[in-house]
Amino acid sequence: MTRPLFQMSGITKEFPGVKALDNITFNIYEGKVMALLGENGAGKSTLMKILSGVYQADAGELFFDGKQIKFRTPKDSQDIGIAIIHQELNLIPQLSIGENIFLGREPVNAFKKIDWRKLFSDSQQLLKRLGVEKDPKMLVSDLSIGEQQMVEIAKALSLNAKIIIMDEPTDALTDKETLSLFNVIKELRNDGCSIVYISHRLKEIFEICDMATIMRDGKLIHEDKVDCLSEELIIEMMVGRKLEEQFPRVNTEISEVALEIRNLSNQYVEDISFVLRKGEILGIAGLMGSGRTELAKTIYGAIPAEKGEVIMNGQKCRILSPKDALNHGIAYVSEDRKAQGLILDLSIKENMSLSDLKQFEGIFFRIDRQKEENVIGSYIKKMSIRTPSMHQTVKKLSGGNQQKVSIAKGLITNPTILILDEPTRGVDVGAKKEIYDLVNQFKADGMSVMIISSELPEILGMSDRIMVMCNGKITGTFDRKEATQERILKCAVGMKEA
Amino acid sequence: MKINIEKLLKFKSVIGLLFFTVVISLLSPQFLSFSNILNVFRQTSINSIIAAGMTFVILTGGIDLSVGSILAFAGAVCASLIASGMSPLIAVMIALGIGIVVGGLTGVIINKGKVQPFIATLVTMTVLRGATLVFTDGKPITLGGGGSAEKFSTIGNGYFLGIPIPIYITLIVFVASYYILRQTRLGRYVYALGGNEEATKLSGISVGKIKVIVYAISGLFAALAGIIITSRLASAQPNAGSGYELDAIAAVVLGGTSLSGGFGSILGTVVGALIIGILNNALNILNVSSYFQMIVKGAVILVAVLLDRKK
Amino acid sequence: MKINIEKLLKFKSVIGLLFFTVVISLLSPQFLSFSNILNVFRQTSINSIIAAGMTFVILTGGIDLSVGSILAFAGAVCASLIASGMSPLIAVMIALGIGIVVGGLTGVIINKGKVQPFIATLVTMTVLRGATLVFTDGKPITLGGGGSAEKFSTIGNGYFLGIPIPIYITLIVFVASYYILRQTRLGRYVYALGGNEEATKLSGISVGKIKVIVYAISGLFAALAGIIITSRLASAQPNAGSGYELDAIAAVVLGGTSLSGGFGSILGTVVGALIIGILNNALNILNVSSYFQMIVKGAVILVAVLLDRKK
Amino acid sequence: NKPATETEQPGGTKIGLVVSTLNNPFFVTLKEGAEAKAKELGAELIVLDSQNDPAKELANLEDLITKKVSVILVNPTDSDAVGSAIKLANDAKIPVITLDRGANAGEVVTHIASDNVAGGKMAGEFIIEKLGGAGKAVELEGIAGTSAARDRGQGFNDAIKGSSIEVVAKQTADFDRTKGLTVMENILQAQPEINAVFAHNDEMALGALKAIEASGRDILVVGFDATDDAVKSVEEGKLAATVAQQPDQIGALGVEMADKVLKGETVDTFIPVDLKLVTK
Ligand SMILES: Nc1ncnc2c1ncn2[C@@H]1O[C@H](COP(=O)(O)OP(=O)(O)OP(=O)(O)O)[C@@H](O)[C@H]1O
Ligand SMILES: Nc1ncnc2c1ncn2[C@@H]1O[C@H](COP(=O)(O)OP(=O)(O)OP(=O)(O)O)[C@@H](O)[C@H]1O
Ligand SMILES: O[C@@H]1[C@H](O)[C@H](O)CO[C@H]1O
Ligand SMILES: [Mg+2]
Ligand SMILES: [Mg+2]
Repeated sequence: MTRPLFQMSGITKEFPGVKALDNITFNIYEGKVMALLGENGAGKSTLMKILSGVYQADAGELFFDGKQIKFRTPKDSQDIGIAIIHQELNLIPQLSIGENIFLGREPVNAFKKIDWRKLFSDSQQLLKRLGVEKDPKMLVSDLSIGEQQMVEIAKALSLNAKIIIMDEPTDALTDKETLSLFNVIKELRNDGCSIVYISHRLKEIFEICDMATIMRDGKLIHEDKVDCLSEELIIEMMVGRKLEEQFPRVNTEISEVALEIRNLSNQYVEDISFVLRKGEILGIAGLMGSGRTELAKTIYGAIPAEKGEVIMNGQKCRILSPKDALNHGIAYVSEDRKAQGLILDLSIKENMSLSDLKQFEGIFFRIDRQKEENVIGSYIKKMSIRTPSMHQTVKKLSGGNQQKVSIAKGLITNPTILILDEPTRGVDVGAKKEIYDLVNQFKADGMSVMIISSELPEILGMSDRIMVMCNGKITGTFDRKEATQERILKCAVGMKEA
Repeated sequence: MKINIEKLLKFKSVIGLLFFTVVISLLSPQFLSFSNILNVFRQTSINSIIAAGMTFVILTGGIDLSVGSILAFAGAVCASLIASGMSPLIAVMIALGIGIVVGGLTGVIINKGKVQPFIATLVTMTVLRGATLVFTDGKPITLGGGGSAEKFSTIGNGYFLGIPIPIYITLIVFVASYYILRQTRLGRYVYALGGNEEATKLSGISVGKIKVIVYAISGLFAALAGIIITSRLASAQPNAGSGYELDAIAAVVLGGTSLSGGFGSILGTVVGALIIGILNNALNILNVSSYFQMIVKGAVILVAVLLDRKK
Repeated sequence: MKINIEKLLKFKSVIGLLFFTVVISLLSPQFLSFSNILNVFRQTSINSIIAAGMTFVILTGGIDLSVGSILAFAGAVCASLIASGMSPLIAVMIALGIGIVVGGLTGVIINKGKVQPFIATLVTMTVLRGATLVFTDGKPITLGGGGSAEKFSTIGNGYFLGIPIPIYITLIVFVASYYILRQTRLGRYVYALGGNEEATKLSGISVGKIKVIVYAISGLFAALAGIIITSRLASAQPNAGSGYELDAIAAVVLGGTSLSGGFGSILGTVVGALIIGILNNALNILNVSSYFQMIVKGAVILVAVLLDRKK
Repeated sequence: NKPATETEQPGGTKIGLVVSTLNNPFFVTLKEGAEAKAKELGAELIVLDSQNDPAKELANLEDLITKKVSVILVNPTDSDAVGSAIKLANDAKIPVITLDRGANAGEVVTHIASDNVAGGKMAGEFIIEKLGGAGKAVELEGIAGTSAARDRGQGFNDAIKGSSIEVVAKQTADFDRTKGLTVMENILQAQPEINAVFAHNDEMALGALKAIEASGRDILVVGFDATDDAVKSVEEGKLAATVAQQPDQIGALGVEMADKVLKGETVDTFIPVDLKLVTK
């Protein structure tokens, strides 16, 4: 093998109470796509933050083209041609797409005036290359998460970097965008660009990566050509043991109707009607921007409905706020954990119990700390959340672990209807299975679940029935047995099916 | 390990406070006398009480400029009721009620009107100051002798077991605030709201109600401070409390609470208020000339906050 | 569709302003006289200029309490230099330089010291007020007649083509601010910093530098306002500008800029400052009694902001 | 085309009164004196508050000029700063009368005031007399940088210069009663021996008195302004004395002189209003 273009060697990084990286060596080869794999909290993002100058390592060295270098700020790393797409979105919501893409590198004329025409036309081109049809003058705050992610990717591309780090770029993307991203990655590789690719979707690794580095608990486990690896092998190295079947379906008695939606409409969704039965998992598929999140939020009372009814146990419910929804036993877990799901500066405990603190209230309005900690402790264990303690601020958790906290926060309310919006975003294979098990458990207890997901295998693997949306309307509903990837996709682009 | 560093960081401002106390007491022997310590605590009680309410507001990411005006208005109403022969207890209750209602209304404007807290409380501040001036006709309402005036005077001037009553009141305010913020649901919601309003809403919490409550608490405490001042002076001043909002906010922020909300503590506010109170006392005791007082005060606050900054 | 609504929303405050202007001019014929319009604009210039600088600071998510003290200090230095025989041009340059340096230093404290802007500018406000009192010995510095005093007087009192000079200065300040905020990189970084500091940093932008610059701009404009006041009064008052920070912040926030940063515009600030200025003028012209002025003022501000609120 | 809404007062007199601040009982009394007189003479009085800000004062005068009042009475925030505003009125040919504080520039028809320096001196002399020429005194200063604080302080310090009275503490309490209380409390802690306090106004004096009463010490307190509260306190034997400036008189005389000026009568350029030391 050739000498690596960039090498990180003997990297160690410790946070209070956590040794995130322990003597890691990581190589980036010219013109190759490098997969970096590991469970949630293995230290992937931390390693990449050191590579991009956000953190400094406690020990270890960086070599670029054989020469040792040091990064003190993100700018240092940018200057030698490293671009990074962080796992967590880092956009300025109040600025436009174009302004975000070129932030810090705006083209200016002789009078220091920003050349808006160039800025927006260059942005337009980048978006086009990624197959995104959005006006670059649009504000980022008006984009869905997936669209924001595409802006991040465009931003990284605009740097014309030699090395591009992508920390779970497809985590919020549907198949369509993922496909355009992969085409771009292939182009970049052909141009001699090196890419570090982090993902928990192992199928993707085999599709575009050349090399893979596997980490566990902050330690290097293995580096190899992807061709010499298999999914099972990778999982085994990541998790440290074998894993059984990915989507362990349980068949439950699907009985009476738990929730019925009739003719629900507002500015985002149109005339939505469906039923959800006890013990059923209803998967909702669709492309980005199809209105799935809006539908969920409308049912949950977070977006006002203009027309329509929500019927539970045969009775019409007035749901005007999330509070009403929770009182009726409907819980919603947001797709955007950072902005809408969690309060980053609060602890795991405070986040998890927030939606249902009342159950812990004792005399004199006092929160029964013992009771609270017992329940939280059991969820941390049940969901294997990796943290030194339940008092850790959520901000300091790895992305996947944050996602688990967000889901636990919904589960703790003991809902009868659980709406999960992209529940496994950023979650590793092992933990995914834990989440699926939990959902199945939930279902087995006679509860109902709606899963909104952009990962078709997940939808197909978990759901009893599948509903497809396009442009705010339902364009198809399938029973599990009749659903196929092709049929779903057809409906997703708007072709009706009987 | 981690806990130790964090704890130390937390107490740095306390260390600064102690250090500062030692320096002053070396410069002036009277400073650490028992009577002066009580004096400082009593003087600090007004700002401390207001700052306690302000802590609730700031933790939600808001701000309350109306405290000084509420203080004056509540004081004026209380004094005029007592002067007109009402029982002090009822007068005090009414004054406290005014604080709650005015604060709560401001909260409603912020919530329903979607008005930025700065503007909403600026409006309350301006309108209520005008109302106080109209009500008092710009002149102090002074309490004569009389039994009920005497009784009322106890609030600000009385002692219990050798310790001034205002100190007990302050203590109760802080213990209650600590309890609410640390041990109850409301407290959690206050922090959550300041941390991420959107996520708090989606957690099924009625954010509007929390907003109304925190401004009502701030109004209540401001009215309480107004009652104490009025009782101490046996007179309600129409321009009482002007500029007090700055002192209260300074105490909260000096205590490490972030103006953007979600982060901070009521204990920090105690320390912040004490730093300001001790500073004022020390500058008087050391007879620093009034022009230089400002320079010294600014410098000391800067040092205190630099000592306390997060890495 | 969407754009139209947004544009309308944006101009609601302007509509409010117009409506309000029509009402007043019906109540009082003098109000819309040419001389009174110039009068209002000239009166508003001080607050407008300070508010322009404040807009930069608030857009980054900061706040600047020190503007009033910088105004006083710069005015005092300028007056004393001119009184001692220096050419007005150089004196003005020095005063403006002081504004930049003091503001910039405050920015450095905020950046390097990681001190919350509220506290850092509170310190500058206090220290500089003290320094002004020490410098002037608490007395106004008054300019006699003399050629250079006359020349200096033109800044505040002169006319060009029948329009007062301060109005031109204000116009230049706003055009420059608009250009910087809308058309240059610095402007984008100001918004970016206020929108998401972390993301701005990760984009390789030196956030510290931006902070220093915005406080320096605010200091510069405050000093400019100080020069105009000093010129208008032919005298520098040690107490000048106290409380001006509140008016400036109010103008910015009334103009729709969010105190948490990242969102707002300099045009809004113009409207905000005009609302306040016209209000003060109208209340005087309509002979509203001064206590009721406060009540009316508060009420009108509330209405203006309710008209302007986002859905 | 002049709209019909323009209300001309029967007497045709519209008098503007610009007061430095109405957040202080002293000036409230001054204003009330003026209002009473205006009512008596059937003149319209427009009262504006400068909130102690010379720039606001300038704006107030400009607004009065716009409103075309016949005479302007101004109680300046500062004698120097008011000059430009007075010049504007001079340009507009509107006569100006100053109240309580003078103007160092511009043309003024008359100045009605009592002398703050003299008042400070009066207070100093009273204290010398009461203490028998020797003792320890505390000076509570007004808002730093205001002319009232400067002048009263100057008069007081001039008076005690020759005596054996020593000023052991000199601190500002911003003309405010609450601050008078706390600052005095602190000074009491620091100074074991105090015989007299001179406060630059009654508000501070009354605050200081509260602190002294609570400490149980016996200290002579002298204030300034003779507000209702202060006079009552003197009558009760609590406050030793207060220097009366008769603000209601100042206000009333202002309106009276304005009326005279409008009638074309000549008035003296300085109309002193007697200072009185109010004691029991
Ligand atoms: N700022 C921080 N402070 C404290 N601990 C941290 C901090 N950042 C990361 N950690 C901890 O370091 C470990 C590694 O985190 P990292 O984010 O690198 O994981 P990851 O491999 O990217 O996981 P994921 O797949 O979930 O994104 C985790 O245990 C995490 O909690
Ligand atoms: N506040 C807003 N203003 C304008 N447009 C918005 C706003 N919020 C969302 N949208 C647009 O509405 C569309 C629907 O977004 P939504 O998040 O519901 O899609 P989704 O089906 O859940 O897809 P995703 O998989 O991206 O979550 C998107 O195109 C988005 O750009
Ligand atoms: O005479 C007045 C009053 O004493 C007031 O308290 C301060 O300003 C002075 O001019
Ligand atoms: Mg990660
Ligand atoms: Mg979605």
